[in-house]
Amino acid sequence: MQRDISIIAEKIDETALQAGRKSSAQMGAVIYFLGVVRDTEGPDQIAALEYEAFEKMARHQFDLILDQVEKRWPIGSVRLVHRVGRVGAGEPSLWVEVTAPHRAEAFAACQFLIDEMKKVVPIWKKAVF
Amino acid sequence: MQRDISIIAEKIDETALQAGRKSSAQMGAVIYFLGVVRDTEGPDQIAALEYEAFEKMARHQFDLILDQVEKRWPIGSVRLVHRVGRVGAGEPSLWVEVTAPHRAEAFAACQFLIDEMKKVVPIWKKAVF
Amino acid sequence: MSVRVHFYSYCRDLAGCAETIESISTGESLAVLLQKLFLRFPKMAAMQRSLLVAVGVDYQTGDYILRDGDEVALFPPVQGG
Amino acid sequence: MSVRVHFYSYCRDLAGCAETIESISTGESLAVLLQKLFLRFPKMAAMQRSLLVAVGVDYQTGDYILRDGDEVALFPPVQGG
Repeated sequence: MQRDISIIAEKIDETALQAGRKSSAQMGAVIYFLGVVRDTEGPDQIAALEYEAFEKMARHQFDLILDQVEKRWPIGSVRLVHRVGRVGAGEPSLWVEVTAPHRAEAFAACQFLIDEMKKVVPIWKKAVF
Repeated sequence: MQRDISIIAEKIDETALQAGRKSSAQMGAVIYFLGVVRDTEGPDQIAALEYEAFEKMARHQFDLILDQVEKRWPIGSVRLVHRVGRVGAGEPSLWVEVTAPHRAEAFAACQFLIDEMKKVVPIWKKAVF
Repeated sequence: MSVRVHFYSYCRDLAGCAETIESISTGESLAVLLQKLFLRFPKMAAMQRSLLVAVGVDYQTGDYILRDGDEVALFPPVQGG
Repeated sequence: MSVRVHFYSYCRDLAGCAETIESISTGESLAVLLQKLFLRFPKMAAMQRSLLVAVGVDYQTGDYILRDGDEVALFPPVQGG
């Protein structure tokens, strides 16, 4: 399984990332997930989220999750980009690409990756009003 | 829920389709699914798949599925493009975009849509060697 | 009355044509129409358990009573995606 | 020996600093270190049930025996995505 984890301060460039897809005629399913900053937090209107990461540990924890993904499902590749710093409402803070031979495993792996990230990867956010 | 179903003979232009996304700061999750023609069918190497659709019924059946999606989950929009005619190995035959406030419903709706499509939408394929 | 029947995919190959006209009496069901078609296209009878049948753009079962102007479609399991 | 402790996110706000040094005896556990920190930073004690603790880049529980050079990190529940 190819893997590529990035934690960046710049805007996520979906088009450039997609152009970098290592497409293969063995991979019948490709999934992209974008986590977008919403303009509300409960009852409050927000302008942005300020993301902070303990970057070295975040990379390691992502790697541990991907080790599990690799053991559980036949996945071709996973690429993930998480932004840090200020991310405006309406902008993506998370971009994930999963390629796999079949869709069931692609969906399962993509959801597992995000669910686990939200439990263990040391990234935090604060609302900016 | 916005919906847009296309059945086309031309190549799927991911970049152009994505540029047409009606982004909204209420939609925290965006999923893209690409179904790609694999270069094998069981033990055989194939060059392409030839897709045929009963187009009028296909559109209607997609609409019935989307009626169910709309009832079950709070979804912002669904766009779907299915190619017909010859689709070469390595090329996408199916492109789906789902936007929703949260990821759980986006994943559920996207998977439901594809699963149901594979049961009821009158599209067929033949291997081209 | 007469009913137009469309064949798709593998059904078209089995029938050797994309469509045909079948005569039936008023009040007859889809099941009766299918039996008549299977007599004319015996190869299709062999796959009748997996055959999908629509009238217009909706799936129908054998007890559906055909009406004048109905367009029937016969096809194998779908395989989109 | 002394151990460097890093605070992230809300923990940094509660501590009023991004890191500190705490002295402990050889063979002491992470739990002992945390008790010492909670005495110095009482506001953090209030959230100890939800606090996450790592040594280096791995999560550890209170029974972990600290070694010279270990870097400890304290932070609230993660919220990536």
